[in-house]
Amino acid sequence: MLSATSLSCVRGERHLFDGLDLAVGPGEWLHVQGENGAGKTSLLRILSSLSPPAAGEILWRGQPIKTLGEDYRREMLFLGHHGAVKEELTPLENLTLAAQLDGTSLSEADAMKALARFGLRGREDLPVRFLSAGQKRRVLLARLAVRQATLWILDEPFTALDVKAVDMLSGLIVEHVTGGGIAILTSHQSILLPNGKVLVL
Amino acid sequence: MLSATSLSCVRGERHLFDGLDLAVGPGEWLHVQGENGAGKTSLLRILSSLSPPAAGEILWRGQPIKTLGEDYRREMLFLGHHGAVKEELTPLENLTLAAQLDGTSLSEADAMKALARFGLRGREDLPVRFLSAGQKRRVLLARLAVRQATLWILDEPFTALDVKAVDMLSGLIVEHVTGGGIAILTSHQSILLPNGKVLVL
Amino acid sequence: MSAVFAIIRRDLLLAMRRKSEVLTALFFFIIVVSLFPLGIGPEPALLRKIAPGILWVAALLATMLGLARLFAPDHADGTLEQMVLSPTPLGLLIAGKIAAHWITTGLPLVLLAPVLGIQFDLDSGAQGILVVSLLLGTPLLSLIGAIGAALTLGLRGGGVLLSLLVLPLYVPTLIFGAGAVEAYISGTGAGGHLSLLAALLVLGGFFAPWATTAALRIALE
Amino acid sequence: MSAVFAIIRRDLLLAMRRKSEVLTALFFFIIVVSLFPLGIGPEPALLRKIAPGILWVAALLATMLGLARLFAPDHADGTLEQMVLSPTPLGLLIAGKIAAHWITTGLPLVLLAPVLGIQFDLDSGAQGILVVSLLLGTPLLSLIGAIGAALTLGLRGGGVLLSLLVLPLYVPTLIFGAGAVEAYISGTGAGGHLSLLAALLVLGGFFAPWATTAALRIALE
Amino acid sequence: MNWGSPAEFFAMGGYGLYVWGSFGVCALLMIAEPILVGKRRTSILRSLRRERIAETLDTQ
Amino acid sequence: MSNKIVNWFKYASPQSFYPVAGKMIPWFWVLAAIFGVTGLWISFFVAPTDATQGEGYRIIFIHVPAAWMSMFIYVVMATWAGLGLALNTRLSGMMAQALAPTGAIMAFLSLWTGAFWGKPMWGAWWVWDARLTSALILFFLYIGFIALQAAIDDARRADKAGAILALVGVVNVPIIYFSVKWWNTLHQGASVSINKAPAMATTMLWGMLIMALAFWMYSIAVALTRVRAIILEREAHTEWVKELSEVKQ
Ligand code: HEM
Ligand SMILES: Nc1ncnc2c1ncn2[C@@H]1O[C@H](COP(=O)(O)OP(=O)(O)OP(=O)(O)O)[C@@H](O)[C@H]1O
Ligand SMILES: Nc1ncnc2c1ncn2[C@@H]1O[C@H](COP(=O)(O)OP(=O)(O)OP(=O)(O)O)[C@@H](O)[C@H]1O
Ligand SMILES: [Mg+2]
Ligand SMILES: [Mg+2]
Repeated sequence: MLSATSLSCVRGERHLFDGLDLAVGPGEWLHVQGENGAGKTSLLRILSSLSPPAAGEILWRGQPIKTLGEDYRREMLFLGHHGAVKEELTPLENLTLAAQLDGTSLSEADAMKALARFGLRGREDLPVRFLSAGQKRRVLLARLAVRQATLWILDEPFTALDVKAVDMLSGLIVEHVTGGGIAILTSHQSILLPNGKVLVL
Repeated sequence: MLSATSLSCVRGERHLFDGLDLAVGPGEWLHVQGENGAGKTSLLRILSSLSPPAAGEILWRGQPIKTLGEDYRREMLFLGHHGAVKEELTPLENLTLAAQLDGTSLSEADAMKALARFGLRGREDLPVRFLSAGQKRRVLLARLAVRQATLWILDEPFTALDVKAVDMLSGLIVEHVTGGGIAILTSHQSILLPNGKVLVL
Repeated sequence: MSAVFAIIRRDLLLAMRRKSEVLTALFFFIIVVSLFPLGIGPEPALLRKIAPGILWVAALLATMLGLARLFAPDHADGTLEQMVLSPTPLGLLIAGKIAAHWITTGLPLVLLAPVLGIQFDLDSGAQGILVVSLLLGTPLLSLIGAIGAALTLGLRGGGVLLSLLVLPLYVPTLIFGAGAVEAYISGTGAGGHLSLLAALLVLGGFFAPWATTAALRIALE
Repeated sequence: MSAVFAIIRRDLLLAMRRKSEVLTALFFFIIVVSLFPLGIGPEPALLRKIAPGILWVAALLATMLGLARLFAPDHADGTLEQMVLSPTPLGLLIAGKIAAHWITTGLPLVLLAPVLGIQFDLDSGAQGILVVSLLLGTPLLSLIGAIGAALTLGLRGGGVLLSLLVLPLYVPTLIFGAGAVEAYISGTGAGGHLSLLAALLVLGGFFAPWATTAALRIALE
Repeated sequence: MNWGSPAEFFAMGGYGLYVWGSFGVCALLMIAEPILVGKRRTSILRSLRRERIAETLDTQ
Repeated sequence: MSNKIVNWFKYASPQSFYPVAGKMIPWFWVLAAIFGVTGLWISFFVAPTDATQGEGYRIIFIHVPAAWMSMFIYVVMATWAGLGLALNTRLSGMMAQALAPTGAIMAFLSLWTGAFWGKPMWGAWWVWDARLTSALILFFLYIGFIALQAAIDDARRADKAGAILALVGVVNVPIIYFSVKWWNTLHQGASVSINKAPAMATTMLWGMLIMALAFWMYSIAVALTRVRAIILEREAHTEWVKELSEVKQ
């Protein structure tokens, strides 16, 4: 259960939003919409505790995330505009090392399975810099399949993906949400998934 | 009139495509489609003379682009994944300097008009690094409005744009094509514009 | 804790993958050291006199060159964000990254220094002191450098700004490091210098990761 | 031709926007020069002897540090692609970029060198020769450096690889540059060294932009 | 009183260049700094006033 | 007790500090002028000619105050920076930022006047003496602080990053000072060093102290003026700034 009360965000002298309230419970997902520059990315970074809000508070299971710290971060997964994917490493190495950073470990077989699921079979050992734009995104999204987290915060996850990959990712999100997870995402396209809430900035 | 005969492209040991023929005439546009990693970006870079094809030839108005050199480049505009936009400069500076690099000059009033058209009014003097993902793309696209070129080669121009911006860009492309221009673009969404050809990789 | 080793392993793997990186830091060291006889002239007595200073300054510059790339690639591709959001405390991860930086840039210098010392006609005792002083000093350079790298992260012209911030802070390390070798050569004994260097290392080992972490959090806000 | 001035203007504008960039290259020069006495010791006679070598090596390193950023930002954000695709011949644009690089890094060094010469107690005649040698030498450093920057563009660990490529090519410049000042001090006259430096500059001015252009085309393919 | 004449005062016993070089630069900086700070203040005040006027025009 | 804390925080807000600073500034200028004129009068007309250095020694009357201020301001700056990090008050960062240029100028003046003193006394503009070297490094630290803040556009981030640098620097300044001192004494190379002030005549001492007070008042006055400008720049879009009489006119 993630909730926020009277959040506000200021960039330069521009107030992107003020007094924003939101609440997303288990089994629900939130679609953050808005024009270019409305403040979607800024909101997601605030919700993930990367940057502090100008005002307001964010609660996770009723407790402020500032005091929760690590306990919040362990249950949360944030994927932003940037890949967080090392161009020199192969998809396989990227995935296993990301898991180790999270303090878990991932067997090679599991990693291979996740990559195959995202259509990267045969590219497991090719350094990421040789991959196409969409394939790079897929490596990133494969983390969704292997990391156990209750709350997903995804910034434009559908960018650069082809139709097949969009379906695959939608499936993954539905699975996560119906299993009691929470997802917050931005996208300029409309997404037809059950149990969605919409927030327009 | 751009045509290519029996193009092929090899990356590593992977043949992305072989014996590809295409021809696009004035007043037409070409939608290059294909899965992630199919070779769309690679094809566009070959067509724009950035990288050489493994085999085959590309003709512009019947002459090979290799021998045309500058004459081809003057009539062609390529916008890739990267912004070609300087993060430290303001949108206004970016636009005027890009024009000067092309050997033309652009009055401040014209530049302001182009930026306003792309919804960047009020952000003309804000360094680009403060802009949102979509606003950065808009700065790039504003070049379309100011640079006179017959052939547009655009790699995923709709990425990160909101609905309004997508409409605006579509309008610009239609205008260009009906005025006798040529456009080649990639996109994972379907585009409903008149006079389109489709190439599936 | 395993996350720390994971990050060291990852950074070493990346260094190997970029192949040239480790080797070229070394070559930079060699070339800078070799430039001086070219710029100054070949008199052996003069060269022997300035050898400890030049070797140490070159080691310092070689370490410093790699600093800009300590956090920048991880920042550019978003890995740093993920590290901040990781359940493992950021300080530990940062300590791991600093350790990896030392292994890839400091350690090779320590190993190579004796060979270069021969070029300047240092005797084996002086060579030994040189190696020990570098062994104590180069980790300190990595530690202090990390603070500067974190402070300048993502800033335009960061590389040069970084050296501006870091070089003044390197002064004591340089003085005690080069001083140890010179003291040995002049017969006053290097013990004092080396123990001061060790004390500084302990101090740096405590505070630098902390300051670096704070600076990184600010850079990412 | 106007495109060349446009690119010089643009690069100077960017340098101003990044504010610190020009100043910090300068301060890097100052600090590196100041490090040597700290490593070597404060004896004025010894320092006076090695001063030309140190000043020249520091100038060389200061120029070199900025090289990695000569093409890299333009490469990363796609501007270089646009330059290759521009109707203006690439060679001209590149020459413009090299000129801008010299104005922002080489020229300030030339202007500052006399002040640092004072710290090493050089007399005014030696100062004059130092300035002239730097005035001839630093554009050469920018020209040669541009080739290296283009060759290492986009390679991992490019920064250090770059110095590996470029430093050996800098050796003649260093020898003639520092040699000119030393020759003056020792009374043999700096004329020969300086005219050799001038000859190298003419040679470099002809070939370097061409080689850089070729290297850039390869890097972008 | 140490000085017989103004000329003597300015000569500073042969150290004129050094003494006046020091005091001169010191005075120069200590005059320039407040002026620059004052400029900074007036420029921010000017832009604040301009904004105010723009705002009142907007609301009219 | 709690009353006092409330008061303290009241003045720690830019809004209430702005007018207070405005009222204090003229007084500091007046004090600076009084001490400056007195000090200069003592320096040139009261203090006798030095036995060994002739009239050249009069540089001491600005050299030493500048050197003192350069060190003192650094400590004050670091204190403000530390307060800013600990208490998260906006004013602290502004104060640190306002002090840095003045400190850098003082450091530069100590170098410049020292060089102009060294030339006649030692025959060289510069020697690698311990005190000179550490003064030079202090100057670099100031420049680093200013350059870092100039390179960051977000004011809050600039404050925090500058604070960390200032704190790291303040830990290092004594280490640097002693290491440089030791380096120099071990080498025993410098043919000259600053000789301890030759049994300074009391008038000289008084002149120096009064000049130091003048420098002090000057620094406070300039720093306060600068901090007021910084407050206006940073708080430009708050209501209270728009309501200021100097903005309204
Ligand atoms: C560039 C050259 C110089 C620099 C950077 C410099 C720096 C300093 C500094 C930092 C101090 C304050 C130290 C303290 O209070 O402990 C100082 C004090 C002083 N300096 Fe210099 N100095 C320079 C040249 C000279 C010269 C040439 C002389 C005289 C021949 C001189 C005479 C003094 C004296 C008498 C003091 C006061 C000492 C005391 O209060 O204990 N300085 N200088
Ligand atoms: N210093 C600043 N001054 C003024 N405006 C700023 C400043 N920094 C950022 N902004 C504005 O803040 C907004 C940031 O928006 P954000 O990146 O959150 O948008 P977004 O909703 O993710 O947009 P997109 O759909 O394009 O990704 C932009 O409108 C940008 O112009
Ligand atoms: N060295 C290599 N070895 C094997 N395959 C390679 C190598 N380099 C590139 N590739 C493959 O070449 C293809 C490049 O595709 P390209 O970037 O043109 O795709 P795209 O159609 O633009 O895809 P997207 O829709 O994701 O942008 C990818 O499938 C990539 O995996
Ligand atoms: Mg966004
Ligand atoms: Mg693509």
